[in-house]
Amino acid sequence: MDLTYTGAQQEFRHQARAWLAAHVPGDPLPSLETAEGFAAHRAWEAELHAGGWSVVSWPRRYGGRDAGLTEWLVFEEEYYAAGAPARVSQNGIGLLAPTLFAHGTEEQRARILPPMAGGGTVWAQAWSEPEAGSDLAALRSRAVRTDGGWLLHGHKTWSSRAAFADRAFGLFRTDPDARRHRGLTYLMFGLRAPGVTVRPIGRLDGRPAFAELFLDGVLVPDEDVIGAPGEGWRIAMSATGDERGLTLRSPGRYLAAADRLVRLWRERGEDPGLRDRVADAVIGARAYRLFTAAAAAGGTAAAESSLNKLFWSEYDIALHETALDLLGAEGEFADHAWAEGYTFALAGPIYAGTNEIQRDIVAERLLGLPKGRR
Amino acid sequence: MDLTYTGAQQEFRHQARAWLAAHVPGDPLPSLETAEGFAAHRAWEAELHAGGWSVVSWPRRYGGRDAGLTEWLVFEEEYYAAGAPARVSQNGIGLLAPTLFAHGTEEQRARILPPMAGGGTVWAQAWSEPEAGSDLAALRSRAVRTDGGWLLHGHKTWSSRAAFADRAFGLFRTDPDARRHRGLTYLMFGLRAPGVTVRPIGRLDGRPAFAELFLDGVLVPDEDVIGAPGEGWRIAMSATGDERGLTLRSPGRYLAAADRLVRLWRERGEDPGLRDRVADAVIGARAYRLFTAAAAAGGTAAAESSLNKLFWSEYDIALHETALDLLGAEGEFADHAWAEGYTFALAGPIYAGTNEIQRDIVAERLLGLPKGRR
Amino acid sequence: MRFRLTDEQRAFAGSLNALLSASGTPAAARSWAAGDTRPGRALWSRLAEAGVFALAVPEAYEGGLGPRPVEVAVAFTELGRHAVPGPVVETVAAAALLARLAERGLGAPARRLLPPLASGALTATLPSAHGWALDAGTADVTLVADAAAGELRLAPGHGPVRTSADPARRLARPSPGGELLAAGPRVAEAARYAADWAALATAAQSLGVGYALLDRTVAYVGLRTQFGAAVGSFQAVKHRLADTLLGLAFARPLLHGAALSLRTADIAAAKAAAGDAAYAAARTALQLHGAVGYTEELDLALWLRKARPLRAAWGDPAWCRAQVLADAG
Amino acid sequence: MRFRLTDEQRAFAGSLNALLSASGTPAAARSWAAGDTRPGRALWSRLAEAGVFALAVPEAYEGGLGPRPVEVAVAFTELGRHAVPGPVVETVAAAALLARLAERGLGAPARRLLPPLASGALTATLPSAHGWALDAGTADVTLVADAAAGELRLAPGHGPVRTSADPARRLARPSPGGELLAAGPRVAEAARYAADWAALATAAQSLGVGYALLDRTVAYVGLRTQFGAAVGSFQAVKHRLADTLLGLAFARPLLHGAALSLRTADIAAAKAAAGDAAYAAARTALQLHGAVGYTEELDLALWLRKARPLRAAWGDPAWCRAQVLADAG
Repeated sequence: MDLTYTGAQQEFRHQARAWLAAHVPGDPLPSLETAEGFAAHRAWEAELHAGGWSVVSWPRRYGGRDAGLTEWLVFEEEYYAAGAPARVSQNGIGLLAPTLFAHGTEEQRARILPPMAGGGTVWAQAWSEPEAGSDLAALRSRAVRTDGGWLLHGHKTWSSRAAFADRAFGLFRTDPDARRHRGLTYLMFGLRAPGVTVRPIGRLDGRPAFAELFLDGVLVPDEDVIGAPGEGWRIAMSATGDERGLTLRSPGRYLAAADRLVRLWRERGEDPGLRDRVADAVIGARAYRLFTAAAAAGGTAAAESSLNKLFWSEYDIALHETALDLLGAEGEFADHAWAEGYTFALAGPIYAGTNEIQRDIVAERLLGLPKGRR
Repeated sequence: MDLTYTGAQQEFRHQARAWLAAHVPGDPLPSLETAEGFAAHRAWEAELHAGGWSVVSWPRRYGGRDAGLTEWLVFEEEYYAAGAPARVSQNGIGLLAPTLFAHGTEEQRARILPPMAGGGTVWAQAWSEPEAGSDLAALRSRAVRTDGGWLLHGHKTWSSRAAFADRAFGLFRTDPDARRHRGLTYLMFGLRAPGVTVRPIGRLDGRPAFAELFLDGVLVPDEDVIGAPGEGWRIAMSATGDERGLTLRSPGRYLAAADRLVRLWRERGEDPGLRDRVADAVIGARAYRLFTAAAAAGGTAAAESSLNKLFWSEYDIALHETALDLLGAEGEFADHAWAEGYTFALAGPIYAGTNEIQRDIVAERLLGLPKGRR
Repeated sequence: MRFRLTDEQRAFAGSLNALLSASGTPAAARSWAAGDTRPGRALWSRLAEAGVFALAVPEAYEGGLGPRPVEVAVAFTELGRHAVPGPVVETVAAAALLARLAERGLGAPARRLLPPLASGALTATLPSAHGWALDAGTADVTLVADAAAGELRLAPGHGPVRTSADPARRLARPSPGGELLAAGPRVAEAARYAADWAALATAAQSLGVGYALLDRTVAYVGLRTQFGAAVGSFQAVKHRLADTLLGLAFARPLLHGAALSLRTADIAAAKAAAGDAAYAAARTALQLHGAVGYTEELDLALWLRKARPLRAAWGDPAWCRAQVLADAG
Repeated sequence: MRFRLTDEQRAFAGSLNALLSASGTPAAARSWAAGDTRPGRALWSRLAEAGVFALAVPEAYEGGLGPRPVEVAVAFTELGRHAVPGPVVETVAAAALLARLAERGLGAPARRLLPPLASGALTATLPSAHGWALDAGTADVTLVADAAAGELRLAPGHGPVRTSADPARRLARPSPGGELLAAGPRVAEAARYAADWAALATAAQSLGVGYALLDRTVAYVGLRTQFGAAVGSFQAVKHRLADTLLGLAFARPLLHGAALSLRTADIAAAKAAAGDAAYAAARTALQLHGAVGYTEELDLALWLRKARPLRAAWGDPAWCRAQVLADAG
């Protein structure tokens, strides 16, 4: 059992650090939930890609460095420690790409991954529907067979990034007679294709962090179906396993955030009344890093990714609440550096499977408790 | 709306304070969960009764002062502020007596209440059974009709005080054909009567705070049945309503405990890391006093007593945890003044209806949420 | 001792509730956030007619009904329940400040300003300890008490306006200088007294915000179904809502007790409890609404965004608890 | 980097688990609490044979297998899981202290005491910062490091014995004086090093206690029915147990990371997390067992009563967090 890095891994860390030090913008970019900020973040993705740091864990032929999980974790630590911008390509890189690696065709990977890596195509997710939130199997939007493809009809919502993104992926009902999990198909479609209406939705701070999608006969060619028709649920479940796992929230993000919190606490005179909560932020970031390292070394059971998701989502809120409490009455200013992070953190226990569902999963699959009626 | 006391109430407070100052033992009595301590507490009840302070809210003819609820609350504040002993007669005064006032006969009241008030008869409760804890309607112990009375058979457990008490009260199944709530009868019986075996049970600190009762043909004369046979559930529910309400935990107890906690915090150098938790103990005691005062002024709905029980039981544990944290490694000593209080507090969320049940009640009866499967 | 609201006080709460339900209050709050204060000022006039701004104005002044701190607690609970925008707390605190100065012999500013404050003709604000004043950009007058100099002034303007996480709250620092209203050592004491009234009214607002969040969430989970059942029938959901009610139900008597005593420590205890209970209600409301609660589109957002700023305003949790301990034991 | 226990380490944990399961450990703990240490000493010999007390003894000494802090963490998790009584933590810390002094040139006490400590022939204790030493009444040797005087002594006796909330823990203050084992400025540093080992082993015990409580409670609620259903099928029960696992699952890697680095701040972080997680497990276990959990009769009580004392021993939560912050940023 060890926590040491190889010489090559240390060299990789130094390379990443040096590149980031030279390239990370001195001033924070505008929020990526604005048109201006989205464009700036897209440009940053291109710069990152040009440096070879956009998708370090991918094969070289798609723009990556063939880096292992440990290297990826190292890169993420350096990325957040450098104060680098949020990743506008997160939905694509974290959710769609693993699905394509597992279930896509070589043609799809060669066509889709390179522009994803360079920010040329930014992806939105299109999972939820108004009546299917936690209960994803209740989806109603449908894809109807047509010549050489499918026509999409229906209504998706909470589509992250969709206000400004280029394309989206999600599940559609292709067999109207099959119930619940069955008869769903995993598809990709363009957000500016004929028949798509995107209605941005403002989140609590008013920024259009997601959108509703109204789909009226949107054509999806067969080449944009992932896996076999009717296999969507199985494919998506492996993707949502990833969504709850390592790739959604890297430890580097929280190590850097805990460092910022300690600095804030010091700057504000080390209020001893908040000492334990600041220490818990440090302890929690370390715990998350080590939990992740253990998962990386041992392989993660799907239900363990529920523990992971519960941890980071509640940790993130607690950390930001502590920061806002340190700021006192000044903590209410919307333009404060901690305010956007707080708003972002608040969504954590809701999306990617609510924390209520995650606790049910932990209790039933890891502890073996009887399935209740919920 | 006011919080002022009448001149008579203030005079009552001063009388109580003066009597307590003159009579409360200088050294704490031994724990009432020991034979020696039980005897000492019984003697204290007699002294309290001789002074006329044992049951201030009862009618004078049974040993009380006809005091109103406000006076009773005043007395309790003075009682705990004076550091007076725990009340070994609590089960009788708090649970059985209200039942007798509501459902007993005048003969029963005249026979039972005076020795209860003076500590001559100390009462234990005999509600739970091994398979009927939170689910009290699952009781199995039975009373079989005999000439002029009933014969008890069965097995009761978690009978508080029963290791040393004189008599007990509880519910027994008198109609074997009636299911669940129906066919239960409210009875009283002697703990040293033929057919009773008392097996004391040590609680976590080893003290026999409760006992199992094995009942094998114990004779209960008709005069010791409260209300009509078969009416036991209805009668007991009104008593458990009281148990969760004002009379189980008076605010005076927590006001005094919060004061002791603040003194401990000051003595230990006012650790600012525990400042907020000490303040919350002060705030909570005040909140509980005022909530009680509002309930006293407005009448309490039965479901509101669930809020009350949730509050004091969790407050009491939080307060003692804060005290033990203030003591650091010394907090583990079993003979420390805070240790017994902590052990006692730990039972709070379990007995008198678990806090899980109380939350179900609050959600369903106060908030009107749908009854689930639990 | 009769620690319950009188029939008159209950009727007053009920009439404010009815008035605000009928007055398009959420729309007024959204307009206020967008920079259009006209619907909010119209609402202000109706609240003034109902007597809300006269409660801190002594009866000796034209239009005055006060001082009536219990009625302030009752009224501001309703203002919180309906997310009324504007410097409502600050206007009441300004009246308390002026009335206190007058009691101490400095009556001129009170004679000039209390009648129009009571009638609703004038809105007022004043900065709290961190120097920012709510709605300094739109209030008619901004009072600035300089405790060190012993001066009360009418600020001549204000600095840049900043928006709060609650977009209906805009804050600015008053400009220095301006007309001198009063001078002397009593200014500092009157400012502390005004801060107590502000904290009391803010605690009441928090409580109302918490109850609004609870009520809306209970209604939502009763209707929303997932996995074939009402979300409100899941035990974890029920227990979380029960805990939310528990927090609010024990903050409420603290608020009323503080209004009766007007002691700083009692007000601080009420504010700590109400602020925490309302914030917990917001966390619960957001989680149990799920994604739809995370948007600005539901009116729910009006309360969700208000809970945390109110918890910090006019005495944050740490300050409140320090006051409680300074007074305890 | 391969941050997982090796197969050998897992096998070691498994063999200790089997040994302790087969050795009547709960009965030994009850005897120890009642003052009869013989079953506990017999268990001690078996643990020594398995190598537990040799892990902090350097290989250079007869019987030594160490220093192996990761194996200490692994072993003490199992000792906690089985509620092993006696000064197990203190014996390992005493070995660390003596080994450290020897590394710094003061080797005589190590040569004399380390071999019998490793073999299990000798049990040892030493006081923590508050001056009380676990089992000073029954341990074979009590080491007292006086940091100010720079002296390490063998205590000649002890004061009155006090019982902990965990009756298997009895504490006493060592008597002053006694044989001088070592002197010089290195004593203080070695004592700090020993306290780190003690904190690490205590954190591991806590973690094991927490897992034992969780496992027993999961088993109980699967069998116990109320209202016609297994208690473990109620969502509130399931969620509380999920949270208990969450706390333990994130404390475990902190423990292993601290064993690898042996840095004071890392050990403190692990101890804070493991102590809190185990205490939360105890609260959960008690609540979900209900009244039967509140008795001393179920073996559950062995763990319930241990969680809080271990959380406070060798660095209470506040101290641990202060160490973390002193090192952070």
